[in-house]
Amino acid sequence: MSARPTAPAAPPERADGSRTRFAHRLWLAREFGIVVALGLLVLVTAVDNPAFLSPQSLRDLALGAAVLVVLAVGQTAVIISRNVDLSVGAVLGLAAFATGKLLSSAPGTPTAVVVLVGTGLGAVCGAVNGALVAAARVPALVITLGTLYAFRGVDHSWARGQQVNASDMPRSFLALGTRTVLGVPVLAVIALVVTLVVGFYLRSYRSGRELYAIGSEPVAARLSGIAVGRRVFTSFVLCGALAGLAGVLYAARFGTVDATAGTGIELQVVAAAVVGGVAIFGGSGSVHGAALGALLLTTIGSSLAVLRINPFWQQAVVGGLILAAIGLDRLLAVRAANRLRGRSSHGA
Amino acid sequence: MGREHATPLLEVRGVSKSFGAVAAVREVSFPLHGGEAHALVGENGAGKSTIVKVLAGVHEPDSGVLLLDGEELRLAGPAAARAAGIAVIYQEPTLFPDLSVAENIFMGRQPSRRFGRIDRRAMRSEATRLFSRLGVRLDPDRPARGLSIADQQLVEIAKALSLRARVLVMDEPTAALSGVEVERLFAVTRALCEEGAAVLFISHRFDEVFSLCQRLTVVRDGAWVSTDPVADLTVDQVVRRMVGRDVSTLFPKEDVEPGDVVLEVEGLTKRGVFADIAFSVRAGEIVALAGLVGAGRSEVARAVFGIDRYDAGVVRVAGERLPAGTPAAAVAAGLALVPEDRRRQGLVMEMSVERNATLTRLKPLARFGLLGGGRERRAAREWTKRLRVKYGRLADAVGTLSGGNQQKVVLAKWLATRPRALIVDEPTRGIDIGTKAEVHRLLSRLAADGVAVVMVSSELPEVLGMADRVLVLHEGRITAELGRADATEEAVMFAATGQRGVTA
Amino acid sequence: ACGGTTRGSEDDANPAGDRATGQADPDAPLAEGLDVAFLPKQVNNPYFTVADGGGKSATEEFKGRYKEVGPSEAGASSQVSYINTLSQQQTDVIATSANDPNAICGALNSARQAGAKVVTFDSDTKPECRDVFVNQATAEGIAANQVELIAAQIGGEGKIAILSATPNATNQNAWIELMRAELAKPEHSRIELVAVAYGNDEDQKSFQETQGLLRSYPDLKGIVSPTTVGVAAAARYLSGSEHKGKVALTGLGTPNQMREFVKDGTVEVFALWNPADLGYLAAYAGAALASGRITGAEGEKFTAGRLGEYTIGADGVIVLGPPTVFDQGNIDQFDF
Amino acid sequence: MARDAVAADVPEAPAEPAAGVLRSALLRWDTALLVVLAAVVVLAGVLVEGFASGRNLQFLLLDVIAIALIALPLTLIVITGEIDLSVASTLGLCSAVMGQLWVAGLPLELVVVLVVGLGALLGAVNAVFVTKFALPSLAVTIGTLAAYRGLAFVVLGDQAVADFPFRWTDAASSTVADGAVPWAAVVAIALAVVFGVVLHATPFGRSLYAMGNNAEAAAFAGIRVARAKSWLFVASGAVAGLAGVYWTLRFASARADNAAGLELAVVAAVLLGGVSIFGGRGTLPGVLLGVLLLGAVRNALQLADVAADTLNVVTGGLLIASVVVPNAVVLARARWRRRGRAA
Ligand SMILES: Nc1ncnc2c1ncn2[C@@H]1O[C@H](COP(=O)(O)OP(=O)(O)OP(=O)(O)O)[C@@H](O)[C@H]1O
Ligand SMILES: Nc1ncnc2c1ncn2[C@@H]1O[C@H](COP(=O)(O)OP(=O)(O)OP(=O)(O)O)[C@@H](O)[C@H]1O
Ligand SMILES: [Mg+2]
Ligand SMILES: [Mg+2]
Repeated sequence: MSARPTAPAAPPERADGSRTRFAHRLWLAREFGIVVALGLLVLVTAVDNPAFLSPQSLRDLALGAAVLVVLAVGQTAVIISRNVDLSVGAVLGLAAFATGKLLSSAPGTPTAVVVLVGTGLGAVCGAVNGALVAAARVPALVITLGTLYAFRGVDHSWARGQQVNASDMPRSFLALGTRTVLGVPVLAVIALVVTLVVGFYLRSYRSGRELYAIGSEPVAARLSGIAVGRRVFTSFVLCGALAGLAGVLYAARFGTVDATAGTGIELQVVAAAVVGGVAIFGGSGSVHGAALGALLLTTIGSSLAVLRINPFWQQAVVGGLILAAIGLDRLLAVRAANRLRGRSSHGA
Repeated sequence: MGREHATPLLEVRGVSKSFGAVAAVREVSFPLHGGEAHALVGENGAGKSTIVKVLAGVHEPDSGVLLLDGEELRLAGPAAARAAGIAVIYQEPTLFPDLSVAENIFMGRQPSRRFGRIDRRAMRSEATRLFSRLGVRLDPDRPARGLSIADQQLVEIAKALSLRARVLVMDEPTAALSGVEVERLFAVTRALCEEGAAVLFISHRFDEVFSLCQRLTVVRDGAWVSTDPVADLTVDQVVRRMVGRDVSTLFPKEDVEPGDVVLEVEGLTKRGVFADIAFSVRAGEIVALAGLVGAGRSEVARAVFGIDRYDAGVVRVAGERLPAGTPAAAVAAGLALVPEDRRRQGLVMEMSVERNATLTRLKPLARFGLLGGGRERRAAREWTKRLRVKYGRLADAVGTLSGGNQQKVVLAKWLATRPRALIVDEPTRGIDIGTKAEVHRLLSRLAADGVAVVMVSSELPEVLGMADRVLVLHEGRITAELGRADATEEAVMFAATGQRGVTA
Repeated sequence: ACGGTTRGSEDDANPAGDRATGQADPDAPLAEGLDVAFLPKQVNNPYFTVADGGGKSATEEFKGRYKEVGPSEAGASSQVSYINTLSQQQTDVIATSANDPNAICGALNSARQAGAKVVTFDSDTKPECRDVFVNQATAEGIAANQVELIAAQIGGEGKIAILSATPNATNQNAWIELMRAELAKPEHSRIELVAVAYGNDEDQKSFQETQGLLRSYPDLKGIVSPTTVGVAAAARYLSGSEHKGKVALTGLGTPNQMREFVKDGTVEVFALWNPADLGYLAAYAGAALASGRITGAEGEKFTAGRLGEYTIGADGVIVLGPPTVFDQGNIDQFDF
Repeated sequence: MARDAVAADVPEAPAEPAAGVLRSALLRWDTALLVVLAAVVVLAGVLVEGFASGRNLQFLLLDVIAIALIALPLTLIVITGEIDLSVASTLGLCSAVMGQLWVAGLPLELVVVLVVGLGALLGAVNAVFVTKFALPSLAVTIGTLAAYRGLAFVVLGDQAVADFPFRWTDAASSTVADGAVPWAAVVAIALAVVFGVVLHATPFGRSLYAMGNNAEAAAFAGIRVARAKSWLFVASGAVAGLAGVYWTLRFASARADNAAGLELAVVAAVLLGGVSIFGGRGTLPGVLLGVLLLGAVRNALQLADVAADTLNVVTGGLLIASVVVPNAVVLARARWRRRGRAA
């Protein structure tokens, strides 16, 4: 090497004002779009009907979103590792029915035990999914589409058309679905805690970051010595456990459970995550976004009911809004990418 | 130095590895001594990367052992290799596109605070420190997506350095780098050696091998040929051992009388990437685009070919204006682009060699709109033969070929279209010396045959040896146009670093 | 009474459809060993589980072989392959509740051509596709009953809303139309029906729709939900909200689901027929058909075990009887 | 030609063993499916009363035609690495519109053409979102899944249109020469041949595999990725519209909720047929076998009075087995080989 021009100097320490950086991040944050959409939706609805902002109404909103939020959080953990769990609805149904059965046969069971049992059952289902996906190394969509049918079938054969009614369950348990803490429904608090804990885990722990790495580039993950199978398995167990928890919450909230609880909710859950900016092919997105997505979807449902949109139009509007949400998210992502390109990678 | 008889830090002893019927590595042995850089050379497909993957714990050897400090070392996986103090830079960068550069470097071993929480600040400053040591300016916070191959390679290097490993294995780390980065890398590597680390270095560039390494092992067809101190060897000797014969001239440039203008680019601009690029290439000419890594050469090539859209400018092939953003139109007009990233852009890894080789010519190969197996296979066999692609069966997935052979498949699939104008982006990246001569001869013959060739290359000798004219890019602008006579290393480098006016 | 849109007067319906063929022999003995199949809208639906249970006990009484088959989701056409299977199996009696009045017609007719007798219950098909229809109550009866119940609770004045099942549930829509007609009568002139919401017979949706109704109409006085899922969901929402006791709720619900809410005062009264009796009657009607006692013609009579004698009305319709009204006083006597 | 100068002195490449191609994994999956299907048919024919009859074959075929139709373009879409979950909703919307147009007094011939056109249009909407805005198709079609179904209700509300002429409704289930094979199945088979030839023997079909494996490399090879995908979505919509016509006539009932939830059954059949959900792998005959296998199993189990729940468990199990078994075989073989070498 004879040509030896002056090497570029080491980069200067970055001295951006932290404020501009914060604003920049905020703009980049994929969650931002959803917050805007949510705000607009609430605003429009409230202008039409101020009662939409009444405490009872807001409580209802929070309550309504709780189950979907818990499911979406679990789903996010799976999706960011480039998998998907379509069986969550069936797991929810199974756990909800198990909860009802347990309480109607042993009404004295403490609520904490019920929660543990439901969550544990979900975790077992998740472990089945995880084991199949991780050990047999097959696409999760196929496996969980299969277990969606299978778990639901098990649920149905167990229930045989029975229904567990509110009167069969102890009041102390049902209170979980209606009680509030400082005006906030307990279910919503649980959903919030789940979101924060899982979000913190995925953001700040090695094993959490490894899920992102796996989803971003599975080959590289293997080469970096990440225990891909074990991590994926764990994410499915987590997703299953949260679906089980969601089943318990479902039972508490609705009081009536039969084998059909949660039928078809899986697409909603995936939609919530996607609307919340979780990349469907893994690697990016956050549980906070997914939780917001779930909140947005349930709010859409509620506001359409409040706005007394022709019921025939409701579903069409929901679909349109999903498209709008992912479109908006895309727009923000492109904007961010352009910014990156403009700055160039060399020298920040 | 009296290391001959000391226990090597790491020793490869009698290692064999085969994939199905292909014996990729057969009974290979060599020592890696602490404080020494050891070169591993061989033709494409000789089994170098396979050895690397054995050292990395990716492949379990079928037979043979690794000895670390004289003790047998069993690697259960990449994590085990890392734990044993072996850091590996793979031939193909394997980054996580969605994660930040810093996180890519530290994945799986991020610095942590109390309760296992990741310490992002420490991670970022550590990354910055590594980059400044390598003399590159990469923002540790940006995602890895969109990094050029060179930048990706630099991140890989930073990752390996950050491990502070006792054994550093580098599989063609310099293939995508230009002189400046290479020098930086070597400086860092020498410093590591001084600290007692052992380095295994793979490259097809002999100047690098000879400037960095103290010892050299040659492999051929998966078998060990020789291990000697570099001081006892000459390039010709090494090449002969590698190839088993003498290699004709590396740059067999034929002089051709240029014909009509075939490819014409005017005022091509893409905001933030390149601006006001103008050049024209005549039939029979080879025009090189030179520049430092990240100068925007590949971006220009992509825009010309229609992969990327541009903000302003015109591209003409044989006088016809090409619509922007449609590679299909470019192909129809007789333009071909051999991209720089063969894994992502050049090949469909899961598809067979045959399917890849014919992918650009599906329409011409069809009869009455239908494809029949025979014609495709014949076409594929013809072109893979011409380029000496080494493969087992045409039906094998192209991903199982060695890097150099993959590159040849990319070339084959484009040459088969018989283009009027050919853009090659780093055409010999990762190609062994024998084949390189082959590719150069090929490019030269193509030009002689009336094809207009644009060659993007980071390898200065290649640029100087092959080009009729050299265009030098600096930060997205053409800073110099040098005729064959004026194109010297100094002149190109000065223009590439933006130091105009300094006499070459 | 089905919500079909028709094109002009042109009606070239399936010519294979025919009812009441042959001659009835009222004295023929009830055949033993009949294959009786119950095909509900959806298996695992608690309502149909109870109804089919009634059919099962009836079948046991006349020593037939009972079975229940059906789809796991209530799609309009999902019953067709089950009907085909049953006709392939030479079933004697098919008792079904139709998800769609038209979609299963062709399959039912080919089953009848293969020798099966078809009884519909709960939800009818087009009359020409079955032999008899066992109606839980006349639509007029239900509509009048529901309006009466809600009018009494809101003191004959104020805004009310209806929470229905799916937007295209045949009987729901028939009842809603008749309730509108009922409300149009002068004695109900001060009651205003402000909205019809659809809970799709899903718990969660019904729950949300109830919330929505109360948000949109803060001065709502009452909700009528003539569907078991809907009324239970609405009751649950009311019982946990500030509207409990202020907004009246009635509808069609099962005592087991509603017991809780009647006891805690959310709901005063509601109504329902006994679904087990419905299935029981359907099974007996099927047996009578298969034994040749009846053909489905108007005016024929048959005895349905413990329920006593029934007469076939116009269009082959058999009416179970008036709905039972449940309240605090009598609810504990029922278990279904 | 100067190009002939290139490496003319290379030794002959080894001849391609023809058996090697035959041994490819794809073909093996198709054969395995065929074997399993034959086994199911034989077993059911022997064990299940009523299975082996012409009438039952007719019922079976009638039941799978809609799934088979929709599966054809979906196979191509999944091979390119995309997915279309809106197919069943497209079918529903087309059915609803068909009802309205018929009520409005249009001749049925015209209605059918319009409805298929509408399906194509709905597919084009998906195509725009997926290719122009570069959104993930899974997300887009979950959106249009809801939107189209909603529009179906907007169009037809809670009504059902049922008075289609008997001639037409009868044609939907009438059979060739009064045998067991419905005319509709003949149409489906003809379409399957078209799609099969396009996928397996044309440059277009070949390029689908390339873009499914690596869209970027396909684009670099001059393949019009976006355009190809767009056409596939349009085809998917059109065929879903055609399936809507079939569905409406077969059940003599145009309803907004027709075929709700059918998308999962179609996806299940496509995956069972050996198409990789990640794209780039799969064959059309495999998918047809998958459709038939699912249909035959369900039909046989129904005839054997197996409950719907168990049926779902079996469907799910089949789906899981379809991906786990081949992989397990490969893994087991690798382990066996390793052990053999160690010994
Ligand atoms: N995973 C695999 N499956 C099958 N064959 C493989 C696989 N990996 C490598 N090979 C074969 O092993 C041989 C050695 O390949 P390897 O990648 O080690 O070559 P190399 O020396 O690194 O070549 P290059 O200089 O081109 O990078 C080649 O013939 C290649 O086709
Ligand atoms: N998709 C992208 N997003 C953001 N930045 C990009 C993207 N693609 C390229 N860049 C950046 O644009 C600059 C120009 O890259 P380009 O690949 O054209 O350089 P080059 O001159 O060809 O060098 P080399 O190929 O040797 O890396 C680089 O800094 C690269 O990191
Ligand atoms: Mg290599
Ligand atoms: Mg480049």
